[in-house]
Amino acid sequence: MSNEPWQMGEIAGPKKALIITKPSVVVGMVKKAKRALMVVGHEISKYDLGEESAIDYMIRIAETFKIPIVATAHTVSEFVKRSCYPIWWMSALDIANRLQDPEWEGLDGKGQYDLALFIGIPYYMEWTILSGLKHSAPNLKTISLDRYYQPHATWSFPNIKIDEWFTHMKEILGQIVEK
Amino acid sequence: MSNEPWQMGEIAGPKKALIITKPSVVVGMVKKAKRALMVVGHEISKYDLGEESAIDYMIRIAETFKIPIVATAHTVSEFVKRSCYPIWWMSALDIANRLQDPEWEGLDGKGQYDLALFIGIPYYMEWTILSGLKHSAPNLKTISLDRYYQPHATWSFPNIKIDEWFTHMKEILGQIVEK
Amino acid sequence: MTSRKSIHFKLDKLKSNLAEIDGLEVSIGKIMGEEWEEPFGPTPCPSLATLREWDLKLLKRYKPFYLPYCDVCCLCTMGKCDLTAGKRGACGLDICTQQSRIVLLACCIGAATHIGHARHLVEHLIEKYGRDSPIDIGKSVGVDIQAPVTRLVYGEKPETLGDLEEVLDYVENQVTQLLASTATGQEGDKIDFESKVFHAGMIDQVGMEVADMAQISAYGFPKADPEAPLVEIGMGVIDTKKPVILVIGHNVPPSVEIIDYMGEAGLSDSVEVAGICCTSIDATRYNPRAKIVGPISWQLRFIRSGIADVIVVDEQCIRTDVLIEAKRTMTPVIATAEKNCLGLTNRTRDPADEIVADLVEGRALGALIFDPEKVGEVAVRTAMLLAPKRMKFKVIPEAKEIVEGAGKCAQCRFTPCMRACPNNLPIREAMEQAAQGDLEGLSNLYEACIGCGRCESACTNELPIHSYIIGASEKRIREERFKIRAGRGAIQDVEIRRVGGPIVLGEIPGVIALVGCANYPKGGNEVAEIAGEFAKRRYIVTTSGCSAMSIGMYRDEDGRNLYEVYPGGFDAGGIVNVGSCVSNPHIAGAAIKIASIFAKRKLRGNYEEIADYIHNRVGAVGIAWGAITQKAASIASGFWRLGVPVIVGPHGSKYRRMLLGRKDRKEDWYVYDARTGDKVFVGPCPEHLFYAAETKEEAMVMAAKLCMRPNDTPKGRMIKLAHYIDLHKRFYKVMPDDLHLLVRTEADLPITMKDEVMKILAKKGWKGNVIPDPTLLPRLVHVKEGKRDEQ
Amino acid sequence: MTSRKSIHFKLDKLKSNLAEIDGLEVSIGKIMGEEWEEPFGPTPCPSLATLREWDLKLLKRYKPFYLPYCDVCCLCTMGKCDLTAGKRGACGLDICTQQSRIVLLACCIGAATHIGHARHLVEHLIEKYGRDSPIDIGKSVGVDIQAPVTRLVYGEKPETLGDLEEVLDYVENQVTQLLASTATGQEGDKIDFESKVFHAGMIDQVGMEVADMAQISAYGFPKADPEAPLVEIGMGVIDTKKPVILVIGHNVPPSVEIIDYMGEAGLSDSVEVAGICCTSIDATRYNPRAKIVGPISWQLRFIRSGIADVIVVDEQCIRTDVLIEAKRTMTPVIATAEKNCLGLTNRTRDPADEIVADLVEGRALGALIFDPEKVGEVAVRTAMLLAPKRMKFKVIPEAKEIVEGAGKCAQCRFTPCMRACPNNLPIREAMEQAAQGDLEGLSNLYEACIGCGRCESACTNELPIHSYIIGASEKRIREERFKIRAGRGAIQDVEIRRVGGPIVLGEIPGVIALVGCANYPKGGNEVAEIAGEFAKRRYIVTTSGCSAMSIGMYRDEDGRNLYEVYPGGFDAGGIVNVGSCVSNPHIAGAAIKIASIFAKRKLRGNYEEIADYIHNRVGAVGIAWGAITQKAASIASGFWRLGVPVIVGPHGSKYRRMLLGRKDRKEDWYVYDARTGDKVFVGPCPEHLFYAAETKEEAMVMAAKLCMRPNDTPKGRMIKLAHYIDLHKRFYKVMPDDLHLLVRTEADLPITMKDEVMKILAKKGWKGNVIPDPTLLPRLVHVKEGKRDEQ
Ligand code: SF4
Ligand code: SF4
Ligand code: SF4
Ligand code: SF4
Ligand code: SF4
Ligand code: SF4
Ligand code: SF4
Ligand code: SF4
Repeated sequence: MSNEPWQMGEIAGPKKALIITKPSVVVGMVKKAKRALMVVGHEISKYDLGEESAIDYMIRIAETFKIPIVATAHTVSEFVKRSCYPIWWMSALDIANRLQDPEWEGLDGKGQYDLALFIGIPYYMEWTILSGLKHSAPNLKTISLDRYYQPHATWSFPNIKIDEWFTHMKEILGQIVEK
Repeated sequence: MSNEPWQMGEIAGPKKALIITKPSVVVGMVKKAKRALMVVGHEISKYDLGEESAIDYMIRIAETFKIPIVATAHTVSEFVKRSCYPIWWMSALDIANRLQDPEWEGLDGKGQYDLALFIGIPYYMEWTILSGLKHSAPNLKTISLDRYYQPHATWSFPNIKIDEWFTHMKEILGQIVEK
Repeated sequence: MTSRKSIHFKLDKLKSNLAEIDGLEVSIGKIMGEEWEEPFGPTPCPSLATLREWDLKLLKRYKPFYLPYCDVCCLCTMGKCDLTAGKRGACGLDICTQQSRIVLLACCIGAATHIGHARHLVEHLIEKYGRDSPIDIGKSVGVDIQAPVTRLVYGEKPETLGDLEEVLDYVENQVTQLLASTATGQEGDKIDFESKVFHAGMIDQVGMEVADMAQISAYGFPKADPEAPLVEIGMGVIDTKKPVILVIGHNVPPSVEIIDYMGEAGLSDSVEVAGICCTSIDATRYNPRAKIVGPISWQLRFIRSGIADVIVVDEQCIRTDVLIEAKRTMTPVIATAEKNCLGLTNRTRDPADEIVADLVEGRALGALIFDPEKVGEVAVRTAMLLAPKRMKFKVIPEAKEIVEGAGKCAQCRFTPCMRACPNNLPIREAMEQAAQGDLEGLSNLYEACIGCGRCESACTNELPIHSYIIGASEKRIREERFKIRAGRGAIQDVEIRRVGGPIVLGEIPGVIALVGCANYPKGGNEVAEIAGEFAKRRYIVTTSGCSAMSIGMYRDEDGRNLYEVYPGGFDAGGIVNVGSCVSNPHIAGAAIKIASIFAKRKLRGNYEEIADYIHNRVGAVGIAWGAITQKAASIASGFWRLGVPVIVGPHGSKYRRMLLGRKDRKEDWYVYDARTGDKVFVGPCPEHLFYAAETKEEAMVMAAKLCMRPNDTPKGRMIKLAHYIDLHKRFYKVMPDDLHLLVRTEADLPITMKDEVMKILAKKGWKGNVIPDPTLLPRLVHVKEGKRDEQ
Repeated sequence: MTSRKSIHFKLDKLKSNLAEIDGLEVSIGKIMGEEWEEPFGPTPCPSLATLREWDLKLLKRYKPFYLPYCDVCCLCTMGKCDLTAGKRGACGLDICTQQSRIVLLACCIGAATHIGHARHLVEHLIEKYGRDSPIDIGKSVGVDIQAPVTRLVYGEKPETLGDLEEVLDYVENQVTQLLASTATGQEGDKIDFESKVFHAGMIDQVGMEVADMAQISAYGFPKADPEAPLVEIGMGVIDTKKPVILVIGHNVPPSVEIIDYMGEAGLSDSVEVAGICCTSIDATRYNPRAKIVGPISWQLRFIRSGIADVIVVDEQCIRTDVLIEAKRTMTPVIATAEKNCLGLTNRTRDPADEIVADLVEGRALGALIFDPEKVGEVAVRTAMLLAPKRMKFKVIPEAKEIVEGAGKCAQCRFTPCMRACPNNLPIREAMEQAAQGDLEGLSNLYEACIGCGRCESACTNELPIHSYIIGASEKRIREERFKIRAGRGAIQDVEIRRVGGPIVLGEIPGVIALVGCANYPKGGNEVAEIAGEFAKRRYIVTTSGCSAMSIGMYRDEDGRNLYEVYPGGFDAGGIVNVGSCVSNPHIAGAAIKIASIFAKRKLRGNYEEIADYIHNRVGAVGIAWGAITQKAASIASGFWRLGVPVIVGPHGSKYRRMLLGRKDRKEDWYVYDARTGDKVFVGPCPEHLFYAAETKEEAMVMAAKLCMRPNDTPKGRMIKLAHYIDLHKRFYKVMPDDLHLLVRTEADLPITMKDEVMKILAKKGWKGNVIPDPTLLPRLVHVKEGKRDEQ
């Protein structure tokens, strides 16, 4: 069940996300990408484990990878509170819509992206958005950083517990720093 | 891919067949069953590997398990040619329809079955029939003996080659005899 | 183009002067029955639940067996809902109800398609011929009962094109109501959904009847003519030296205008008009010089062959990628229907010259033209000018290219090509062989290939697999030169009079209707074989649409074409092509007319009684061996409500549920004896109402069996049993196991088999049964005091 | 019950005498415009492609972004077809076209549902009140433009119930044609599908308008009354000491007859009538003593509470398992609609006594009764007799039972319960807590629980999870005692005159329409918060259906009910409940009337110009925060064709595609200046046409932005910008990043923010823009020689 879609009816196929079995996959993908970005939705705030907050992780990962963050909905407010790392904001659908336009010039005017990491959009909405990208953005790879299996991503974690998830994030950070 | 539905669009889920990784699973299931039967469709004749013919295997398996065979469509003619093992015949839909009726008295008047092994019905048709049984016959377990993954069965082989398939059948036979 | 023509018409009349208002009155008055003496039956213009009790009777005997085609429902934003095995969706729905809902949805789409088509046709023909243009589908050959379905259901008999409009108002209303029932939170019961499915089918039959009556009458198609001309069919019959216009679809006005324009311009000999799907059938009904390429599955192969210089599409069954495919051969596409605009620019108001120039110069891939006359002109002129430039540019590769291409096949382990193929064809193996220079493997795929192109989409190496198959079958395709009898339309009353008795008594063993599309599991020849088998056995074989084509595209063991061997009359041993999809009601209509003409049952608004009659007495069976569409689904359901069983091919199992009788449940097979009121066991006759057969052999054996009816006389039953036993023994190599359920008296037994069968019967403890005057309707029992079994 | 009443009626008239025929003529004549001087506009009774060019203009700017909800298509027997990323189905279809096809299918279902409902209502009301019964939805308060949508689309103004029938003929015809377009092998272009989606939405608006006009007129609902009474809503308002009849659905006649029977029998004080979904709204419009339980999601909880002694369902939005649930509390169910028969026996012709006895004695779980009057009698009498027996038998467990039950929770690793929950609610955790005696976790789920019951279906241990949530929230539920303003119906012409200018000039910052169902991501309070926020900011807030209920079922920080705080007039700061789902066209109608009354644009059959007007000038935005059904989809699409943007909640992403503008593409945001013919950049106003917001905060910020229109005066834009910036800063904690696109001149700038914003604009290199007289239609440019930009 750990690699079945998290929400029960959201069956997908024939083309389904590869499972991220170890965090190094994520690191490898980002390093391989020419231009990557990270999309963070408002449910990121559900990823809090006591003193650890996922937003901080996302900021550190983005900083280390040197990739931009797009905060969707009102999530930007959380980032504004926390950091001066430059954050873009846009609705989830707007960023997705742009990601599938081969002519989009990117947040910085330097062109389209080839990798997008998603986290924190409500499961079913992220599901439909990733589906849109799977079908309409053939040159884009997508990674779901959420702790639920997202079948329409190119790569996704399986369904995992929150502490596992934090461990993975730590490992990702460790590995970026390492390399 | 070996455990994806054989025909490309025939996605299924959330509840999918368990994969038969070793033939002993089949033997175990049949032995555990109170009343089992085997349904053989006309594509059984596609399972010929030189001198080996799948029909003979089916007859031997059924004989050894002491379970009845229901030949669908005109398949009975093939059995009639070959053996005197008593064969029932009925259309694929008729036998399936009866299998989901808790009040059906069985071929022999002794009551409903709790296990049905399927083979040789065209993939997509077997797919829909197994789906019908999955949904409407809660007390029936189904096994697809075909060499294609049938997601709506309770148990199914993955997609395998024909020689692998023959090996499996031999093993099944060997194991029944053994035990 | 607006749909308000009819309203505008009325408006003008009303505005202009009083005399014309009177005219309008009369026409309304007429259809309202002033000239029809027959009183209304109990159910004219039935609404959703009017015939529900009849449906429940059928559905109690023929229970739905659901074959869920998906485990979830995805129809509203609370979904997707997992409905697996007992789970309920967020609206409370379970999996079986969801399947029945989807069946209803499909049948609504199917019915709407025919009705929408009928409306368009009627509006167009009224505009062209006037609303008083008479309905005449064979009066001169004695077709007195025109519109049997409309009479039966709607309760009126239309006499003019204008009369048809109100009939359409009614069916549009019913389709809307039915469709509404599929909304989230509407109908909650699966059996009620099934009843609505029947209603959709019945409504659909009215819509189709309207369409075909309108076009037969206005365009002068063959009128109930058993000797409708033989016309040419097959890719090999197209004269490729001429400019070729390919018409695809179902709504014939553009094709008619093409033919007319050619005539007026003196180009009838200079341009070929060839068609795919029903539009081509109807074009040949209009003018037997038009040609038929083949059924729906011939689209890709013919377009890619480059033979067509212009493609004109109207509506239904048209490949949605026709523009993309046509572009590859530089063939412009003219779209003509609001229902299928294909993203093209609307050129309806542009001068023909400009459009022709744009198409010929390649400035536009196609044009959208809603005016059929303009389509006629533009298509013909474009074809004439373009043909010399295109030089039949094709994208079907030559043998050499195929071998080369096949060499690039990666022989993928999990064969995406084969797994994408609806018929699971062994493409990889054929490729391997082809790579070695031998195209036979590819060519062997031709017969069972439904031309869908899915293999190409799936191929890892983007090989044009379907084109390879076609290229490898070049010789065979050149030999596709066949004949088909043009659609004859209705059945004559006199034919009904002749065969009514023999059919009802069982002496003509049955009416086999081969209808529907070309999603055949193993090729179209199977349909022709079925047709030949039953015609030879002197059943009445009727056919329409793509199935009628497949019967034509075949040669029997002796190399003969079945339409040449078997006559076109509605009689034992005939093969009767009624026409296109919308001609199907002539088949149902024949059954209805048997009840009316032969048995003198009242027709008007008397659905239940007539259906009961047909179900118990008319040994008709539909076979839709390659049924594909929602239209095929609703056509089938029209038969169900009349109690006529339908067999589909194995792909038909995807229609999500079957309606299966259970011959092992004796209690299911009782009818009332109308003479006595007694309940009488009549055996499983007919055993199923809807049913997917796995093989053609199974279909034939079952069809023979499903022709039996409770009303069969001993002689009739004897004949039917003889065929059933014979086919069973031939294909199954054993005697049937259910003879004890089908034999009522010893007199039922085929003489040559008597001893053999009697032994079997004895073993089963068979005891004879009464042959009743069968009905499922207690109200039809001739009331005798203290005797009537009210239920 | 048959649908032929109207035909029968005509028939009788025609048959009986000539005078009556004349009567019929006049009524046809009238609707045909003899008494209406306004000449026809260009597009009365548009058919599928009539308004295609307008649609293409919108769709070029607001391109569909497809969110495929399934990778395959399963609609015909050639499927399933894998359509993943570029693959094509067996009919040639690609994934995007398939999504647009499903959207059209959904909108056809939605439109058919309203139209079918309208037809049923009109037939019933004609039968009861006569076809000459006048349409009057507020004449006494000066509603001169009745039926603005019908005038605009159909091109006529209905004056009597009878006039509505022809309007329905037209919309039924169009629905049929649209549905036909979804058949396999029909429309092949996704943008053409989208255009047809718009058509479906427009047709649907006509159908809804007909329905609401009919019921307002015939039943005397509040007529454009800003002071429609406040009525009671909430589970806590039901007097459980009385027998309670629960009505569920949308089609009010049975509820009306229940109320009337109670009145006649002197039982008005003895029985409670309480409803769920729109039928309850309409019941309170009929009689303000009726009560509303809550929106669609209140069904399970209320049925299980056992409070209802009889349940009467009509059509739409009814749980399909209502019989099963009602059986558990021993509550009989009366089904009343052909569209939803629930498998019950048809008792329409049985004496009321018998039916009542069967229901009271428990011999039948329910009854199917198509005659509303009989329903009224049976429901009331059954409730009276049954209430003392049932003793409000409930299946909601007490605290103790819940704790016990929760103890049986297996704390499943992959939490089937949570994974089945549409809102992903943390059920396992709540169970764990409950097992320890603390029900707070369960009670915390109440607000966001949409009452779907899927968790229960999925639970490994078959725990009645939803009932536990309800049981744990007992106190809260008892406190569900709120008010809602009864649906007022149309907007008065005088109100339009008052606000037309301020809206068009931008001084009333916008019209926010909160409509649709209750599939809220985090509960209904969000809708109320949105309503309160915008009312406070003096937008005009309009609402209907379940959203109107959610607004009522809320207390603000000060414990106040919003309907008590904000007036019901169509004016700045009003919260305007127009009524049930079919009342939605009053909202569109208000926009249309602004164009007509304020701007004097011609209405009759002049769709394109009016839509262009609304799109460029009327700052209206729809928010369907919990949109569920196909009806909600078609309601949204009716707004799209008028150029009015619609925001849905996150679950709305399952509607398969969005229509998104791209503010980064400058070229997309030009309009014609009607004064000069110049093309003028006007910025992304409005930025999107259809769009799912992730959170209510996002929705509010976006709604404020989407209210901007090219026509805004500087003062108007200033006000709108001020709200946008304020909300943006409040929720996002930063300034918007697109002010340079929204500010045309310095005069647009809110004074208090001027410096701050000017700095931002300077950084972006902002240069001012002209404020045009905006239109997308070149033909509306005032022609000046050599100046007009023809395109
Ligand atoms: S219609 Fe019912 S079963 Fe289907 S998705 Fe909606 S809630 Fe689920
Ligand atoms: S085109 Fe023919 S071979 Fe290819 S997938 Fe379709 S049926 Fe199979
Ligand atoms: S998918 Fe293409 S490359 Fe692979 S085996 Fe099939 S034909 Fe060959
Ligand atoms: S019903 Fe069809 S479209 Fe919906 S999820 Fe299932 S396969 Fe996909
Ligand atoms: S409609 Fe087209 S895409 Fe859908 S199943 Fe049929 S062939 Fe495939
Ligand atoms: S009933 Fe409530 S808790 Fe249960 S699945 Fe539905 S929304 Fe979730
Ligand atoms: S599925 Fe049922 S048993 Fe399992 S965790 Fe959820 S509530 Fe507990
Ligand atoms: S708002 Fe939606 S859920 Fe509520 S009654 Fe209307 S359609 Fe049904």
